[in-house]
Amino acid sequence: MQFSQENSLWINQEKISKIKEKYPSVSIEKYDNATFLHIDKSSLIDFLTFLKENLGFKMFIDFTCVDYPFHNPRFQGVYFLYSPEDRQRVGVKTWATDNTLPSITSLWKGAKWAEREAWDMFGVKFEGHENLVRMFLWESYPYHPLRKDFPLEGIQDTYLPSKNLRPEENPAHNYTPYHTYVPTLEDLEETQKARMPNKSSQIVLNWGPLHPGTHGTIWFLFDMEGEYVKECDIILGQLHRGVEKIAESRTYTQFIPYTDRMDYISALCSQVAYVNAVEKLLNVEPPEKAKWIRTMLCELQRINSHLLWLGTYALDLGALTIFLYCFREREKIMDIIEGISGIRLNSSYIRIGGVAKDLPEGALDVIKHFVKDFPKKLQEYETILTTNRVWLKRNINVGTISEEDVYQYGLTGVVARSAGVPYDIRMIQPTDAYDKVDFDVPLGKVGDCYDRYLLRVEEMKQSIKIVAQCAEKLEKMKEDKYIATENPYVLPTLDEVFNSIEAMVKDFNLRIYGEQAPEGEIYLSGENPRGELGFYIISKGEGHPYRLRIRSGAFYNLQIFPELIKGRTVADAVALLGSLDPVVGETDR
Amino acid sequence: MAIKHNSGIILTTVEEVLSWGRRNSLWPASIGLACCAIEMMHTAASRFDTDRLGIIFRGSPRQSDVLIVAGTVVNKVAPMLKLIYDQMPDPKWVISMGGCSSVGGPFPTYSTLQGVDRIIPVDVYVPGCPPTPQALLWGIMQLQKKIKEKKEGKVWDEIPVREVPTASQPLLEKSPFGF
Amino acid sequence: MTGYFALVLFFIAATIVGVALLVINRLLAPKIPDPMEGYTYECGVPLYDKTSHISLEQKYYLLGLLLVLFDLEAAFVLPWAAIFKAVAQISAGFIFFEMFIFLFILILGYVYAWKKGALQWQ
Amino acid sequence: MVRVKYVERPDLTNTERIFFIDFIKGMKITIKNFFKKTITTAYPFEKLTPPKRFRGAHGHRVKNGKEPPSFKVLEKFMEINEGESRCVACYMCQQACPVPELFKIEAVQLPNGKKKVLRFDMNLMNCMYCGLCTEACPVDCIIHTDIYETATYHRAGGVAHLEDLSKRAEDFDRRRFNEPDRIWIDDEERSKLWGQIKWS
Amino acid sequence: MVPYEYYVVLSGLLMVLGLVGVIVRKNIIAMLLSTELMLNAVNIAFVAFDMKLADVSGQVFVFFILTIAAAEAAVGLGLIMAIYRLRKDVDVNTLTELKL
Amino acid sequence: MELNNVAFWTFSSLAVLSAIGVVFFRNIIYAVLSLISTLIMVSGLFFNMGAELIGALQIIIYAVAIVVFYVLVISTVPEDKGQTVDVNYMLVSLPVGFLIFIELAYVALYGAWKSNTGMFTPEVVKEMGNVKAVASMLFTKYLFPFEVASVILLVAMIGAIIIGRKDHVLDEEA
Amino acid sequence: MEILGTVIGITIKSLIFIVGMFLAAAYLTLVERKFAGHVQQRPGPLHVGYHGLLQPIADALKVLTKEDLVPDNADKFLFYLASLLAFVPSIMILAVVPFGEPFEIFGFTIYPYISDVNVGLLLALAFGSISLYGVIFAGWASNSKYPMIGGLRKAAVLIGYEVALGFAIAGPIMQAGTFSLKGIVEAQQGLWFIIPNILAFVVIIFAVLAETGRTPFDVQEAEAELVGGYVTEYSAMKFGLFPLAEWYIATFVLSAITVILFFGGWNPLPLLGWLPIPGMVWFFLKLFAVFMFFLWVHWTLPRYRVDQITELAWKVMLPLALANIFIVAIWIMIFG
Repeated sequence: MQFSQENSLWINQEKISKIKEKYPSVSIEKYDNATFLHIDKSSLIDFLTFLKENLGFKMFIDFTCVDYPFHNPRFQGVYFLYSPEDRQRVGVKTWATDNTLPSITSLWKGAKWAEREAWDMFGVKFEGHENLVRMFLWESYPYHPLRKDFPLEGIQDTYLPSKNLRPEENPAHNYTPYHTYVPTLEDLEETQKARMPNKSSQIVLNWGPLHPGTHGTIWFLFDMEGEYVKECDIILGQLHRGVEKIAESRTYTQFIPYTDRMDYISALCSQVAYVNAVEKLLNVEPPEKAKWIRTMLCELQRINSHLLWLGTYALDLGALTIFLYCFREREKIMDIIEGISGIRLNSSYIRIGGVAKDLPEGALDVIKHFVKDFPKKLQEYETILTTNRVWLKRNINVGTISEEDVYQYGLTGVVARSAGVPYDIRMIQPTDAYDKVDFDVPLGKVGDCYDRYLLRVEEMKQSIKIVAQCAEKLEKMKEDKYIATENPYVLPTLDEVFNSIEAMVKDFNLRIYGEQAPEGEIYLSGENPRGELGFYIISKGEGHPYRLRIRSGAFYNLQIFPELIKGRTVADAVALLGSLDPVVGETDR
Repeated sequence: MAIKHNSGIILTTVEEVLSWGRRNSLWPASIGLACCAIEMMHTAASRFDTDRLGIIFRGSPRQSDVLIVAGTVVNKVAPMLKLIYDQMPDPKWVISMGGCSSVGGPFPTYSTLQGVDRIIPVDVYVPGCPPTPQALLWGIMQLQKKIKEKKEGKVWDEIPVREVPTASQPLLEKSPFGF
Repeated sequence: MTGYFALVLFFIAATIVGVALLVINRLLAPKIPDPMEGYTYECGVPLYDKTSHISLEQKYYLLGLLLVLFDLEAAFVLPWAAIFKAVAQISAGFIFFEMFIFLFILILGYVYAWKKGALQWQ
Repeated sequence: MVRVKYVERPDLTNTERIFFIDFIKGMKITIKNFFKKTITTAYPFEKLTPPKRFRGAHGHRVKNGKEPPSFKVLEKFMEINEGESRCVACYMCQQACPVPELFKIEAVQLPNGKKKVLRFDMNLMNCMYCGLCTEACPVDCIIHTDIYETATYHRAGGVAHLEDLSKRAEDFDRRRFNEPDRIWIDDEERSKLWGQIKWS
Repeated sequence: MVPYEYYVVLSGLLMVLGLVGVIVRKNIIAMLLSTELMLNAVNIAFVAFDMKLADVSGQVFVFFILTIAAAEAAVGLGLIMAIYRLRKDVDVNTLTELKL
Repeated sequence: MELNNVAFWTFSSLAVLSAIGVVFFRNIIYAVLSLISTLIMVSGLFFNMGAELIGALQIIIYAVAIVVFYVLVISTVPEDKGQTVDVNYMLVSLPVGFLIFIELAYVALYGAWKSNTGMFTPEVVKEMGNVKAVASMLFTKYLFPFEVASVILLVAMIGAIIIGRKDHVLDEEA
Repeated sequence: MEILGTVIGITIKSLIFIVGMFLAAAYLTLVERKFAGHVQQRPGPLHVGYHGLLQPIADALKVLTKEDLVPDNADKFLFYLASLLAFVPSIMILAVVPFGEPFEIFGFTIYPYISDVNVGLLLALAFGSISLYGVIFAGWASNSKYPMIGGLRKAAVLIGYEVALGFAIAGPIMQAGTFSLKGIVEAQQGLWFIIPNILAFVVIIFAVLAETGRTPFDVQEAEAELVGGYVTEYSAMKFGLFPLAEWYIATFVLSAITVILFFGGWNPLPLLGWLPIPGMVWFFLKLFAVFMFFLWVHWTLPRYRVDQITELAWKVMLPLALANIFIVAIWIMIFG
């Protein structure tokens, strides 16, 4: 099975004509890597139902808004849908008249959080939403930060000087004692009460955000009866750093380090997904060697990420030693990544048009050593865990996800595959060298935590296979170019700058004005360890994106958590959360 | 905690012994916020092993001595962090790990706290994004040094500011009673 | 009797040591008040319920009940066990079947509890 | 070639269940590791040397005769003595930086028409260590050194000034300029974790 | 040796305290607690008489009293749980329906 | 022996004090705590009287199993909001209690026991051990009550389970 | 006067035992940390003193001089009482555990135990279960949700294993015919009791793990679920007493009881009786081996969910313990 044709992933002409027949008012907007249908707000629900039921677009991918301050109505809603049978995506755009849109939670439950986010960020209201509260910020926060008229650094109106400040000390050169509004505990209490207006059971337990078991800073509200969770809601935003807002004021290259810090466990995968999207937008073709390096590093990073998952998951379920064994292997991968890119964690190594530096001496030797060594270690972990009766008891039939859930919530990555849905971006839309390597996409049959555990372990095995193939291939292309500097959008390497005036001028231009991408829109995703990481970029021909929407896999995967935990214990919550494997940097962005 | 609470005059030797105990048994609250938390976990893991220095991570702030603020502190977390800091028993210290928590780092945005020292007093800043485990360990050692200096009754100003660090050389000898 | 007397003394000594540790701690420790230091810890967020002394229905009170009953059985079995060897040399069958009947009746109850699902965490 | 495959779900056999084979197997592995050598780097006494590419605290290369050709071109406009920072105040690093606030660069026009850099402060606490500034520098001036022990007691301690930067880079170049671009150089220390690696 | 009468008086005291508890407490659980006191008083009396009479039958009876106490606690508290679940209250004064 | 006296007075006074606590503590948890204390003191008294087996079992069964059960139920049922002690009943109970105490004392001291002394003189008990003495008595002379006890336990178990299960069903219906 | 002498003698001995146990427990923390470290290929405490030998002392000093916080909502009296309630019963078990036979040194007869009472085993069981109140009241007094749930979980776990433990110790008692721990050891001069009592041994291993809260059963302070479990609100020495009591003292004394019940106490290993090693050394060697076994389990296995633990206790361990009684009864009837 190969699906390498570029545009085959977007809705085809046949379906468009079907739509045209039924809805003549629909207008089509076509780009190389995205196709949008414009529809009126009044017939939106009807139209989406038609797409879902008649045309097979039953999987919800993403929803977001875009702010056009000089247009009336001001906000545009963009829906992304996917048809699993035909492997097609479609985007639907609609204008939010009177700043309201109809809620589509009746069609896709997965839209609940996305709509909350749109309310939070843009102030667009949704009619029919069950509890439209702030997603990331707190209830009494007066602004909607992703609007174009809101400044990136916020409104600094609170006097909040440093506690360490002494008269004789100058704290740092860009220090101001004024700060944006920091909530008080009362504000948080209000947020909490808004999420769960009335408790139905005995006690409401706050689980997280600063809790060792919540994998970051997710704030859970468990309405519990004894140990059993009857109702649950999740408050996100404890790591909301405004990455999407930052993207609007940074050039395409400058944004690369920020993609690291979104999903900090799989930094390289995020970079590759982002850079691929930008390259498609700018029409840059990276050299072959860069593609192979990217694939190899991506897979190493995937192993790295899954190892962290395995370690913390085992730690959550009490197997303390596995945690440290996994970290031992992670250290090796960190060593490799540090040696190649220079930083252990947030490597910012991928560049538009290639990679930042060539592979150093000895890198392939080390990687080969790792490839040889790692399966043995993995086998050890499997011996301790896979058939351990405690492990089986804790995992089997916990948090079972059905195929319908996958489509309803837009689950991706391992979570979707555990339910038997073969949704893997590496397979349906291969980028880089994924169409040239040989690997299996493991699928689960039941969809419980145990399946997800097995799947991740199997994925590690497949990844190590890919790494081996890449290393072998890269061995043969030692002398090749690693970045396509001949392209006008690609920054020249240092050597070129030192030696030629043209390169220096190009460097100056690109640094100062940014890569001035042609006007257009693109939605491109990559297979992150945590699911589909999609980048929806709107370019208005400037050096920075007009709007950059990040479709985060973990965000949507986490959304099913309240549904699955109902009627289960807190102990299961740990297992379930671990197996969904969210990373807060990505969910909150 | 900056050196503003000098808890009276006790016998110097006693104070010295207590200070030795405190600096050799720093239990951090395991509160990870973002990327730095991963490196913090790596510091605790086998390769760098904070347990060597008597550092074990505790889940509850009630039992911890040092708060390692690892990661971006956004405005929403700030009151929580303040609460956790208050809930820790004295004597307590704060290490601000990484640029984000020290000064806001690369996120000068509407939602990020521009430096955790606006909420709680910070003892040691560890720059880096994220700092490597070795950098964090160095930070912890700086804190140990500070506790030692404090025992000697030195006020904060007198604690020497380090020279510009250049080469990092391994220490040659181990002191038998910890450092 | 002195054996138990020693136990009591040991108990007193242990208590004194325990209390002494707590007192020493109170004497040695610094006492620096912080504004929210007594706030109940719940991952650093405001409490939803201000107190947890409210009805918390843990569903294993039925198990607590079985504990009472089975512990009592154990209380009967233990003295039996203590004389078993001595009596077994005289009349093995008698003492064996005595307990056999006793346990059998209770195993009936155990099976009943199992069947009714009382052994499960409901 | 991409294929789809379903994973096997292994289960415990009854023998394993009765004789606790699963526990015993696991415990065998832990005890095996108990007798293995530790992989720990006893940090203040032993240190891992970061690879040459490591992106630590910044440094400013000084004018020492090893400048690239582009510096020769730009040098004409600058007043730079031997042993001073190569910075030509082109502001490229600040332009390239995603967090431009962290730079504070001031240069003045001297009476002789040449420029001199008076101030080059970097607040390294704001820095992401992404390496974009070093890639933007046209004169091979600003670099990343291998210094990571930068913890301070002050917020202001994170700010590196021109002299600090030069000092660091000088020291770094003295130690590691001629080193090959290898993945790491302290094979001995790393072999604790890695074991013996066959280098090609 | 302590005269057995002392033990009997102690037993009586505990018995009376238990009785007072049953009368005055309004919380059913507290009433059951007081019942336990009364049972203990009986135990003490049994063992005290044993001591006097140089017999161990009394101690055997303590076994049976333990049995009864356990059964009482089991069923009594089971009933309390049942009542509580139905009425969300365990104050005797409000449970008047039981009187018919 | 002097020790016995000291032990008796200590244990008994503590037992009575804690018993008063059981009756009058407003907070039910403190009442339970006092009950535990009473039970342990009573167990001490048992040891003082030489009834070792009963003393140990008193702790295991009474002070642990039964009281833990109470604690579990208490944590399920919320704290009592109303007044703990009814003053009117209090006035009634004190004379009644006093009368009953007098009666008990009278009966106990002057006539309730006229039975024969048993065979287990302190010497015999010392020789074979309290445990074996009690056990042999239990498993020979009191064999039938022993087996009946098992039936009582069975009935209690079944009854409690039925009550427990039934209200569970009711709960679901509600 | 004679009594006063005895009192002083016993008190001094008790204090020696308690302080010794304290030091032992402190150093057992080091043993555990070293063991855990090496299992995970790291050295454990290394720099504080020679190979971390001063680490427990540093920890103790630190814990002893931390601020003593009591949450506003907490029930202050119970809050302090709970830590004592956890600690005192745990260490009380030590009083009934004999560590060897009396031996003579410089003309004094030294009894390496506080008291050898007729119902020693029952008392050990009783003290072991009373320490449960420490946990429950800690949970209740904190008036916080994590400790509350943790305390109730611990109660549930102990409820299950209490019964199994009660039935399991019946086997060795049947063979020895006494509750006295010393008597049980003396009855094992020949064959150790592990032989017919293998099922009881399995049950007791599980029960000890449950009672001391080690990994397959450490639900009450599962860090990922309940932060610190019932100790979440405890700080300073009040906190220090809990792990000391539960993890170290209780594990230590329960290991001792396991050794006494199944491995012949201070009797030498079979076939090694000729070695000139005193009984106490044998005892401590076995004790240490059992203790290390518990650590080993702790650092390997994942943890059960609390309902699975109770189910395991009631549905597997209880039948096993009952079966053990029958097996031992038949064994005795056949072999005498």
